[in-house]
Amino acid sequence: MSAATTSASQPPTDASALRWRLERYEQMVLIRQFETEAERQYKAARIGGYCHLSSGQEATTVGVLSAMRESDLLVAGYRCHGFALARGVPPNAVMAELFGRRDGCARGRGGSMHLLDAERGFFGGWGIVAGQLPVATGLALALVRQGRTAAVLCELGDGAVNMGAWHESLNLAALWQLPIVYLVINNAYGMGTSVERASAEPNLYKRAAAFAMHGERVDGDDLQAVSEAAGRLLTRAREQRLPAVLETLTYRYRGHSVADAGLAYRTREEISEHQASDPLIQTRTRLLADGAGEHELESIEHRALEAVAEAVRFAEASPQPELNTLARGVYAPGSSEQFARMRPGSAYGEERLVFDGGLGE
Amino acid sequence: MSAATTSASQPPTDASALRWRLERYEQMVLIRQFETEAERQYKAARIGGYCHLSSGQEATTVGVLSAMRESDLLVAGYRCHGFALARGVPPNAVMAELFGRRDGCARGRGGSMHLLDAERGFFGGWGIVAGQLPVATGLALALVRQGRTAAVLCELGDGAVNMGAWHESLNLAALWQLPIVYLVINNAYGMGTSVERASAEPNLYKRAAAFAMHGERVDGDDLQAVSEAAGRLLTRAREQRLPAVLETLTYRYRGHSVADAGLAYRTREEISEHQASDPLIQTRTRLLADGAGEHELESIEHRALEAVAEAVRFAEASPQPELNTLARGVYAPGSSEQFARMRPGSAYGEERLVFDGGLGE
Amino acid sequence: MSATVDWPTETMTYREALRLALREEMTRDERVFLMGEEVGVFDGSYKVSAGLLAEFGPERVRDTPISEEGFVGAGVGAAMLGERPVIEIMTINFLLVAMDQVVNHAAKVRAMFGGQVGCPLVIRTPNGAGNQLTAQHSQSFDGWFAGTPGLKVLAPSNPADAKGLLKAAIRDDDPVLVIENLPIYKEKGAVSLDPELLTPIGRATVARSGSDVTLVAHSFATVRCLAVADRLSERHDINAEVVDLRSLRPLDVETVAESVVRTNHVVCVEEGWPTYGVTAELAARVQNVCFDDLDAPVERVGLAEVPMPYAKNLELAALPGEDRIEAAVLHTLGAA
Amino acid sequence: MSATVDWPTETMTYREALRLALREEMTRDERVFLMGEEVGVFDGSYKVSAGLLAEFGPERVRDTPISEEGFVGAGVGAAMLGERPVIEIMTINFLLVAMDQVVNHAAKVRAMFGGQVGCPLVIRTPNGAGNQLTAQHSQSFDGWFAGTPGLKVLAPSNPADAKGLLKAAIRDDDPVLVIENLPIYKEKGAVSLDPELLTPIGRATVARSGSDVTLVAHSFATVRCLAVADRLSERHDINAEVVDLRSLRPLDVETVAESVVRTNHVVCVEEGWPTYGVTAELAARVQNVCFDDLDAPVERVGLAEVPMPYAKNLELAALPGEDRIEAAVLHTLGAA
Ligand SMILES: Cc1ncc(C[n+]2csc(CCOP(=O)(O)OP(=O)(O)O)c2C)c(N)n1
Ligand SMILES: Cc1ncc(C[n+]2csc(CCOP(=O)(O)OP(=O)(O)O)c2C)c(N)n1
Ligand SMILES: [Mg+2]
Ligand SMILES: [Mg+2]
Repeated sequence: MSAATTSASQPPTDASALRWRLERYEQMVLIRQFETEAERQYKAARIGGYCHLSSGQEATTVGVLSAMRESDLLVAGYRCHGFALARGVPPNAVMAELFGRRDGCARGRGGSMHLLDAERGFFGGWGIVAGQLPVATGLALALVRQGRTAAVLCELGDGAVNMGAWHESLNLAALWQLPIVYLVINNAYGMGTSVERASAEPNLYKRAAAFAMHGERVDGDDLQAVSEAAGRLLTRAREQRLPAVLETLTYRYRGHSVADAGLAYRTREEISEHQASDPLIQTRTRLLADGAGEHELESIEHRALEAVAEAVRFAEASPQPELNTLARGVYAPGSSEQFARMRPGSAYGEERLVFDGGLGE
Repeated sequence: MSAATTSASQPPTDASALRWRLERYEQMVLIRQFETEAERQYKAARIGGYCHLSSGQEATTVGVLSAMRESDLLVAGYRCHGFALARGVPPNAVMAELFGRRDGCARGRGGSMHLLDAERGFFGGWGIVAGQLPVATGLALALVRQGRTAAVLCELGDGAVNMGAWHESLNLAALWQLPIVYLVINNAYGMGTSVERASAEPNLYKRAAAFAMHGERVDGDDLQAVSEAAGRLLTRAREQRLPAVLETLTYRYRGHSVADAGLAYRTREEISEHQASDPLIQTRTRLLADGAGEHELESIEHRALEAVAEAVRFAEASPQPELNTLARGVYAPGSSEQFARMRPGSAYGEERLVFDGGLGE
Repeated sequence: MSATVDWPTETMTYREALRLALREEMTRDERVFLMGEEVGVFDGSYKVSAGLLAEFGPERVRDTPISEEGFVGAGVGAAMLGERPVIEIMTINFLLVAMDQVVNHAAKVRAMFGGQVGCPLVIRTPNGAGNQLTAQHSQSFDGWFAGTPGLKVLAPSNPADAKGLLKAAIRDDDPVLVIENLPIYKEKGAVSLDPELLTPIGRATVARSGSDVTLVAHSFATVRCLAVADRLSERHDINAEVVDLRSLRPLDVETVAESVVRTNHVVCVEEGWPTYGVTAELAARVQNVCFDDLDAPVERVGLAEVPMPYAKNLELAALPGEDRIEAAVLHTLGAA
Repeated sequence: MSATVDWPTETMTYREALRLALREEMTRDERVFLMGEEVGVFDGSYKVSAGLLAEFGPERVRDTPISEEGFVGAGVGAAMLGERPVIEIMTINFLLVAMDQVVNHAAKVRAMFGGQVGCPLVIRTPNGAGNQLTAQHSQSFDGWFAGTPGLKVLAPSNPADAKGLLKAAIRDDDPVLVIENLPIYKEKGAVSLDPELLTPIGRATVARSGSDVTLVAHSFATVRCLAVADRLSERHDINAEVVDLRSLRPLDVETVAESVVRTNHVVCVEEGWPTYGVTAELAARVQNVCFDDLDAPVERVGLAEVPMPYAKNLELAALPGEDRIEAAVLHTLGAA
């Protein structure tokens, strides 16, 4: 789990700092390249369903992940490619999932919105706005019950803060003192609706006060700032069981999903303004200023491109799931026995499709 | 509509003040006597279902209603006998509803939790915790669409503020600037759960800030204080379309419902402490001090007792709904025609029970 | 839907027919207004309401935050005061977060208070699967709502009924769920421009008449059945009748029975899970009312009983495709 | 449920049997914990968890705020990490506000992520009506959950199965909804004290054997059917067999079919609305698998299709009472 293991919960400040930042830069570039390729593959009809890209949000994704420990748990919404990659899920497994293949990190069952890697502590990849909040809150409760000194990082968008699930989850987390940080990625829009048109209190981090919970906001395009804030809040959560809200201000370059041109509700000017302070460029410029070599950066960028190209090759080579596995994994192993007497009179074709293939095997 | 019509939106401060307060006192006594009688009738098995009494909360109920105009709309939860009475629904119609009779204010269909009187602007009477909030918010939206200068008063309990429906409703009301005041009756418990064990922010009125909405708290046992605050917030809502939260601190004397002894989660001492500052006694004492005569007060109390006794007589005399009306009112008039082709093959007895009696007639 | 003499028909998509219904009713009745996520500035996530914000303004085409429970409930309240809210839920899957307002509030208003207040609310939402939208976004809960007294549930399968049923729903005095369908949005058909032409609620229609077997369906399953019917006549010289339910509540059992009495064989098809689904109710009623007319058991075809997998090949296998419907027909006729 | 030699049985109420199951499983497995409104200090709104807070402490008997969506979802998350949450929902009516977490999260976890993570969650909640609880509090959505792939749904009708099925649910590795019932809580019966005795999931049982007609039911409807069966033998010399489903998903169709093959007549009864309900699925399957064995159509009896009215006389008329069940039996036998 390269990403998570090599990262301390705080960006070191001594000599190793540059190396640490270069590693983060590589993750950011990898995510950007991956998203760009995903869009290309989607348009080539090799990826289907809803496909949400995070281009422009890399500093938030990588900054937060850089502050997580291997023992911490990650939960995200449907815009989750970057989180999976930053958590160390191999690009091959992510791309294979987008292709709906057997070697995908969700065995081809989940697709773009439902990535998961339990070994790496990444618990999805969820598609219902704010639906992941109660689940993530429960993961934090389990950490406490199991006496683990770890925290949950739960990502959500600016639009999700208007769902009732946000209110109920944060109240439970604060009331029960659960080790969880709710990361609100404020990318200015929920589909075509701006934050101001959706939230009566547009300073989203302030809503934490309704639960006597700490909330703060950072520049989501500033890698160091995000990493520092996330580190502080995650440590607080782990060690003092104090939940918090971290709002990061960033911007989504592409449409809501690949199907959305993303121009009906914002101007090209607005987009290019934000691209002027592109987190990748910001980070690159600082790295150069702080002594990183142009060559070094170029080789990093080249490695990222290579990794993405390799991921596409891998995904193409991976076989489709076998048809007789359609119902596998719907229930736990051994469940076929429980369903043995359900066959008669069921809908036509059901036996072959569901029962013969095995439900829990 | 005696109650609502005769009440100004502010308690007058001149000579008529005493008369105004005597009227309010009469409503408070009526509610207390009504609840006491309802419990007696419940134990005599003449009332069934869930029956929630509001004894102890009279100053809040009457104080808020005294500030409402006839054109304002009232929405409440299931603990609604007092609200119906204070709004001017005749005790006869309320008691008949509790008895499940034809002359009940909901035709014997709703019972204790689902009182309603559309003519008087009382829109229920709802049983799902916080479920009435989105509905009340929609009533406020309709007032705006219809260009009416009126507001909605929506009652809820301290336990209801932890439901997602609270969050979504208040955000919509603030975002759309709807004329509504959310009255949070903080009676210290939601069933057996104290406010501190349920809400991470126990100062419930502060939660309005999550929507950049005004919130405040008053002593719910002080008739004048409640009336003043409600009057101010309702005027603000009517004239400036500014929603608000009004939290009133009061106490429930009886169990959560008649079925609950109400002692598993609180002590007898705690109850008697609160009864020491009984809103009825408080109001009575002040009235005497301000020149009301003992005789006058006694005759008021006697009138209330008489009204309740008469309500019981009326309810007993009112006939049960006819069996062939079982399905009436399930759909709008004329719907029988739409359902005409649904009869064949339906469950046994369905025709007689549902179709023959008429669905919408 | 009976054609009219005075008004011409025009070929348009299901999506355009729905939009036309909305425009006509909003023009006719000031009380009608739209509410939902992205219905305005974004022109609707599936573009049904495209252009209506420009035409009617933000008060009548109201964008909402992501708060289904909140704004569905707001629709209930507004309807109780005589407004005619038409709410769009992006897909039926998201009604799960608003279930309480639909089932325990909208459906209860009229009866629970003794018939004193109505709730003329319309909720429009597409069901269905087919574009690898995966487990959380590929469902059809049609039967759950159709099994709720107090609600009316409609499910048009073509542009003409899409317009006629949505208009009937908006004019109806009860809460009506209009189930649209993702794959059909782009389908074209002839639609009458008569602003007064409604498709009657509670009336199924024979979409294709035949004599050998009756296929009963609603929504996209009707489209599948019509294709299968052609296939059956071409490949097997089987003449299938297709009954399009159009309404799930009220359910028009008579039209189904009249057909089965003639064909003696019936296959019920739905886009959702058949176990405890819409086809269960159909089978239950048909066997009861046509007991002596059936030459073979009522057969059902529906979505394989699994959360929808993402992989294209698995999704195709799970869907009630034409092959599975055809096989079911051959099976029931073979068993005759 | 097969009796054991070593362990004695004890007569206790359905409520006590559920409590015993909880106590035994909490003692056996540290991962098991209770969560819900009023389960602790208040001893449970229907007293099922009475005394457990005192015995196991607040970490294992966790009172929650009124936030069903929140704590049901918290149960899903805790279960994903290997805990064994047992959640109490006061009545099934309140599951409407948590529908999204049950149907679109708990039921999806395992399949949607390729079988990598499980969700061993138990949700206990009573269904049913009968105490004038009125429209919003008298419902039974049993079929909705039973129609959701990924969930398992159990519905015990007596104390012995209440204990055996709840224990089986807690030990099961999938999300299980255990539907209890308000009127049955106080019913008494013999319950084995064997802590290892489970009632098998997916197995119906013949609660009363007979030869003339088969009554199929679950939950409280089974209690009604047993009473009607006695009545039928006394008054009409009709020997009715009663099949208690116990599991709605998996559904044991074989046991039902084996009975119908012998009796050739069947009446399916449920406490909820029959249209699009549990009895619809039963009728659909029975007519299919027993087509040649049926001497009369499958009959159904259920709650009148209206939001439950408050008035006692109307509520009694709406419920699937013994008179209506008896009449349905006489009707189906008369039609033989
Ligand atoms: C309950 C629910 N309602 C609606 C949707 C459709 N939907 C998917 S993403 C989205 C916008 C979410 O915006 P935001 O929370 O800001 O996240 P972002 O897409 O910007 O990352 C909507 C409305 C959904 N998935 N779930
Ligand atoms: C969604 C939902 N969950 C649970 C219940 C059961 N219930 C009815 S009243 C109540 C307590 C509400 O307390 P509070 O809001 O403080 O109001 P109070 O009873 O004190 O007036 C509960 C849990 C319900 N009716 N609806
Ligand atoms: Mg956003
Ligand atoms: Mg309270």
